[in-house]
Amino acid sequence: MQKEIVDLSSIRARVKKQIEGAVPDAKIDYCLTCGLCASGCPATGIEGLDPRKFLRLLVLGQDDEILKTNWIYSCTMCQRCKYACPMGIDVGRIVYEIRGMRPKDKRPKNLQRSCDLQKQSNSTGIPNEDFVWVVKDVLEEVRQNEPQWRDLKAPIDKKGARYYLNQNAKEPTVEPEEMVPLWKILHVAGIDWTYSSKWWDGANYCLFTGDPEDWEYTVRKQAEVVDALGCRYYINTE
Amino acid sequence: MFYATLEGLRRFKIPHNFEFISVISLYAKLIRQGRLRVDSSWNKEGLKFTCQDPCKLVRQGLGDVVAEDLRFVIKAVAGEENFVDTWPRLSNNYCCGGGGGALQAGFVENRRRYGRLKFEQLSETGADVVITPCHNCHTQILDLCDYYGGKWKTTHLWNWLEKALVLEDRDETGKE
Amino acid sequence: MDRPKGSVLVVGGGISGVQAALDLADSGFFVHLVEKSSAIGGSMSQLDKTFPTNDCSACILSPKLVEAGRHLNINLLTLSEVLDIQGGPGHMKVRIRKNPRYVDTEKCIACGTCAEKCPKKVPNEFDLGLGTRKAIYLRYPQAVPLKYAIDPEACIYLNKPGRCGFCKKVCPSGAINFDDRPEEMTLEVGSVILALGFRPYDPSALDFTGYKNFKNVVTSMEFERLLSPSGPCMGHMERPSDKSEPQRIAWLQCVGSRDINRACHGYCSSVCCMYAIKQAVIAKEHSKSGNLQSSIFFMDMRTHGKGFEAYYDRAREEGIRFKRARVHTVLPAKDDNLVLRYSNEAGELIDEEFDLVVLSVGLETDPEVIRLCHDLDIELDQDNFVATSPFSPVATSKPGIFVCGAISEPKDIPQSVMEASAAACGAGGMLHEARWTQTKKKEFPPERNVYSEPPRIGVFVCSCGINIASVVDVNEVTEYARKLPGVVFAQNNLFTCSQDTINQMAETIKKERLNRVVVASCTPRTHEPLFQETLREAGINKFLFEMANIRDQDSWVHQKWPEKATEKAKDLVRMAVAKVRGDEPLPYNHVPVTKKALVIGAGVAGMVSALSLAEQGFPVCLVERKEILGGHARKFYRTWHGRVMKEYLEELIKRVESNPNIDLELGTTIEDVSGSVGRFKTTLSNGKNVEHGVAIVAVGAESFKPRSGPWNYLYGKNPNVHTLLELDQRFIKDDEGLKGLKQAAFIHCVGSRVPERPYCSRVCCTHAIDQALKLKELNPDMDIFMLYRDIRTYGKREHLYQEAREKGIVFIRYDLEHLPEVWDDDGKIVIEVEDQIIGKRVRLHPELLVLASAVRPRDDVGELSKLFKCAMTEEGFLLEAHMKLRPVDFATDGVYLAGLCHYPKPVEETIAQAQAAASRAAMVLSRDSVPAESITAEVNPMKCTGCAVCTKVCAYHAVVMDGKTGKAVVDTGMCKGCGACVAACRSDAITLKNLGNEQIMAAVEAAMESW
Amino acid sequence: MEKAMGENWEPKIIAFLCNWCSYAGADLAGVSRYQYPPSIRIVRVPCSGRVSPNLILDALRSGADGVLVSGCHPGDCHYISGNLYARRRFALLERFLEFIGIEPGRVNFSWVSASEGEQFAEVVQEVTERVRKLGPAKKLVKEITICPR
Repeated sequence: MQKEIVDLSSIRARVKKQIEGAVPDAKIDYCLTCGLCASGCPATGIEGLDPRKFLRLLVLGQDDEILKTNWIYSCTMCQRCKYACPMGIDVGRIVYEIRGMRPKDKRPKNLQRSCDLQKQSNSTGIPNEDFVWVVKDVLEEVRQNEPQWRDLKAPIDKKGARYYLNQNAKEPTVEPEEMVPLWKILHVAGIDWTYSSKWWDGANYCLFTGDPEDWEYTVRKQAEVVDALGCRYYINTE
Repeated sequence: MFYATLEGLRRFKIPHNFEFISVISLYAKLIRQGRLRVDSSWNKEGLKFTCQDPCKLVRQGLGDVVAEDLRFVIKAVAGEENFVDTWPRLSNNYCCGGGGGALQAGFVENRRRYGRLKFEQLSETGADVVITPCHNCHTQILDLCDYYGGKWKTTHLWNWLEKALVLEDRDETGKE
Repeated sequence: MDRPKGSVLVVGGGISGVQAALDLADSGFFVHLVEKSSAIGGSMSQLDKTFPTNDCSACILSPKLVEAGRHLNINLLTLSEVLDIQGGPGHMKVRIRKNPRYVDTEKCIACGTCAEKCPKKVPNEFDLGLGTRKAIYLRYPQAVPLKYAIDPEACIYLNKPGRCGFCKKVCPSGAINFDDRPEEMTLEVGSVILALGFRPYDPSALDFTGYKNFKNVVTSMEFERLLSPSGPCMGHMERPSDKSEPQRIAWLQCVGSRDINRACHGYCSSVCCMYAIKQAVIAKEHSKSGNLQSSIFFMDMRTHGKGFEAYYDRAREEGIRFKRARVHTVLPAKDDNLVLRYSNEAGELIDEEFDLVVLSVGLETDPEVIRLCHDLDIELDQDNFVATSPFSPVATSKPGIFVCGAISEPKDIPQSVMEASAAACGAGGMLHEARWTQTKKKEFPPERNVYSEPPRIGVFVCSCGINIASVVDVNEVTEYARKLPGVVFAQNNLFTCSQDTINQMAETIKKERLNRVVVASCTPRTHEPLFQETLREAGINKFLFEMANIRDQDSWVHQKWPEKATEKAKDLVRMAVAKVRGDEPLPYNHVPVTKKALVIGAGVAGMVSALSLAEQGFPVCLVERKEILGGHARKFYRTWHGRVMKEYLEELIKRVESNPNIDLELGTTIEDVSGSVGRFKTTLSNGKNVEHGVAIVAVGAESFKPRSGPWNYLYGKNPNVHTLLELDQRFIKDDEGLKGLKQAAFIHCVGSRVPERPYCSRVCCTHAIDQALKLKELNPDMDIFMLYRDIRTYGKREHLYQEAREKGIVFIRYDLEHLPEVWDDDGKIVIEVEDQIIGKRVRLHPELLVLASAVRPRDDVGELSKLFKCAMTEEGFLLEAHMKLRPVDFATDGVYLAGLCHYPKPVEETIAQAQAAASRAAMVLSRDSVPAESITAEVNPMKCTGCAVCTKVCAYHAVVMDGKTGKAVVDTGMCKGCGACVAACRSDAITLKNLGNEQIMAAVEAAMESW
Repeated sequence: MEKAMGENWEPKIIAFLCNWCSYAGADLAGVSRYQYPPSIRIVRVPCSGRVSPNLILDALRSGADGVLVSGCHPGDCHYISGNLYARRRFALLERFLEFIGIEPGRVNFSWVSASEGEQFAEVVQEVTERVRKLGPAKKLVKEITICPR
């Protein structure tokens, strides 16, 4: 059985060079091909690839295959490979760069949509007013039905609160009662906290699409909101 | 995702005046300080708990410290003896397979194949409850449990923390 | 300036420190040997077996330790640390702190009563905490000095005076001294050797290994103790969780080595591949079930030393599994077993269950050593090993301070021992004017002639406190001895070895005119030299002495049968008396030394050896078959450190040519050799005769040229195919043509590790990678491919491998089943090879193909080895006396070897070995005569039939046939007294002095008398 | 027959031990206090290669019920190869002993290293048991004259 022949008359490895340009410490060439990453990666075997093979394709300049494979969406960029890799190679970071190389219209639709929505406010796309309304409505319900929690609070845009709390968009959208336990906990501990009515979503799908400018934009917006409120701490619930 | 903000602030050098913290670290701090008093005596049946270490919070975020905080809180809430740890754990734990946008990306079969390891690892603990401190992990582990036929309940930490809260200083009317 | 001090400080009592101390003390220097723990022996004493010979580590180490412990010119300072060193070469002041032992070493008889009664148990650091010891303890059973010590942290009394103190109450010799205090002292020495070794990497921080979580994950050092007969499970190989015998063991390589991420150790630890194979082999031997399955998970198998590749091959034949894979995380399984999940080269995930996992941990420098080096202003390298240069491999940045062993790079025992001798050469060589100025010499009175006297035997029966007396009725034995024929004196002593008893024994010998002595006490292995010295002091020959071992081999092993033990003690005394009756005074043989060295071969090794000796004032005859000096190194461009060879070589040649002590014989070979150590006579091809006391063989090796056969790869057919040395020539000539190359390829292991040449050539991986980097220097855009089997850039050379990858050089692995195909396409080279990671064949079009071809022994080495009666390996390299502990000596005394004729090696190791050979040679040349064995074989020509069987069994070629008489003759200078010839002689014509058949039978028959 | 000799009968065994390994192993058995029957008398020789068949036969002839020869493990010999000669010689001797009617098990060969104290005690135990089962050596041994001494 004749195997496919890869001609290396000159290694172009454009993708590799592009990554190295963006990430100076990508260390792709450091790979010892020891396979430790592949032994510990849950994505090993998916789409016929694993982190070691993936790096090897980059090194040998198999750019078409690299740009084509959907393995980059099975790799969750979790960095467990990097954690134990003797060379500390960050495959997740490399995958991130390659995700970004894909034209937006060729990316998984929902993933891109989540980020696009995030850029407007939150990943589910519910209007900010709805979020504010849901919080108030749920709080009112608790105060009425559970007498011992009648002074429970869920402040929004409270300037000067010591703690800022984000809210995963999933809860106000589909399971609003899941917000309550945390309110109670913070209440009992006497924490002075607040939500924001803008950029309140704690998740951020722009981390996964591969476009750093989107990611930066969303984080910047969050930071601005927290600083505008003058909070000392930003509590993340994720 | 904890890491999205943590690393975003760092990588893009975004100026800010706040300190970015995890709610898990906050729980642990409040319990240690005595500001939150919890009691595990509610767990008469001896429900067994285990947890997921979210990659974005632990390995990529605050490391073993926050993972140990997570365990500290669960043990305080459910009883020391009712916590069953996983292996691998802490910073070396498996990713659930829902992260990195996998839940949104749509390759469902691949995502579940990825999560098989997580499912087996959690099943082996024999736990009744899996605490998932991240919404991505929560969704993925719910799905894995359902798809592969797991027996546990997948929940956030706050539900149990609320259950274990000691409210003795508060009367029925809510006055302190 | 004053004459330098004639003494040297050696810091560290491991094998390299001990070897350096012995070399120096035997060549005219007084040595202070400082050891931090309570006994010398270092890491080697903790090992079970050693590779590649599977020697028992303790067995081969102990004699050296005992020798160092007893040496008149070695001042052993245990429990001691260096605080500070001031001054420069020749005159150094060393401040030392000696920590309290709380046991008087003069009084301690190592009976162990104290430890038996001590109520405090603590983890035993010698067993890495796997077992326990008491607060008063011996570091290990064969410890030197064999003296107990109190661990002040564990001792109950020292922490709460007034409590406990049992040891003091039970000690039969009153050796316990709770008032012992630390002492500070200042020593004046001429030079210093640091031999502080390494510590095994602690994998606790590598959570994925499971080391902290799973009992059945152990480090390799711990496993060594589990295998050791003196370890916590007495060699039964039990796994920690349930003490059961493991049936499936896995070794994980490179834990804490070749890891710049978590372990921060970018270097290779050099020894782990081999020790893992050794452990796998030995574990199989230990396995009672015989079904042990051993698996080694590795990246590159690094068996780059002499005999290592054959060991690897044999291990595979014996069924050890080698898995080229790495495990991310060790997973738990049922019954405390472990699962390893790994991805094979095809990318398939495989789960396998094991009973025990051994982490092959690397070597690193102890932080305390790092601190000491900082304090002493000694330069360290990026990995915290002591920095050395390839051309002075044992010198530190600080003049007068030398290093040897793993302190400068991870290395195996032979390499450490080699460096120990090299360091001794450096440290002693610079003080050569002061040789014998600070050494002590024992003077004895003239010996009484006892030939004509009837036997007057004295018997001293020892109680050894209660060690013997509590089981054996010593009075009865003494009374019994008194009545034996020839015995005129018998006495019982509480401690025969105590200083006052010794003095009294000498008086008794004189007063009673004793002419034979028997001591019934402990073992002659530790105490015979002491009592023999007493005989000499009393004026009688030391060979008129026997010991009866009534402690170690009687009272201690028959505690339940006191009556039978007493009977046995009587028998043993009777046997000793029967034997001693026949003992005759033997000469203290000496061979006068011709103070000249013959060095054969004037490459780097030969020249360095010759210079090292000549600069110490010894005349040297340096013989070279070619008309020019320099040898192999002339063809060599630069060392892997980037040092250009030519510069060094020219300087070296100049020094050799201008040294008045070196007599150069160029264009000359050796025709004939006769004689033995101290008095060789060699005939050269130019007709000259050289008389010399020692010889160093440094005849080098050759580069394999694959002109035909399976490893040809267009060599000699396409002008762009070179060997490594041929490419070096182009570098030396600054060949401009190299700059324009677009693509180059290297093929590794050309003619090495193949059936016809089954060894690894050790140097080629590093050499090839350095050349690839040189090509990258010339043209950074050049695409370079390395086709390799295992990359063997051991030790610090691993950094070079990493640098090559960093620079984009691509490494593609092949194996013997998938050899690269190379063909000529109209003058252009084409290579096809499978990339096993992506499972596709890749095609290369290099404009330059470099073959990293084997280093092969020279064909004429065989003749030379016969002339010097030296052995060769199967591959044709010269064979040293002992692969582990005598790496530069031949079995023939007074002949040493260095350089490539021993085994392929890089220049820094060649220089170290050459200096080591000079050190060993200086041990002979520095004396007027050398001692020879007294108990030697003797031929009775009347009985000899001339069958020559004796000459064949003698491993030392000490028995030869006399051409004229046709009878066998023994050269007493060469005979070691093993008795192989005596046993082999069919006509009872050879006997061993004082160990003849009659004497042995006298003892045997005496044993039967009362039985 | 075994009963006739009684439980208390102790065989007499001569052990030729090489100085460097087995004798050291016997010492270590003592240091470690491994107990073994007082049935052996040790004769120290430089090397197991020193032990000729004649010495073994002489030992039997002078009344020993058994003989043990013990040397270094293969490869460990202090004198390079003496133990291998001993091993070879012993293999030949075994056949000869069989020929002259001496039971297998009276003459024993073993490797014991300096670190194998427990093994040494075990070897003595085993050899003692083996010889005990064979009973006292018969006068047969004393009758034969072989060697050209």
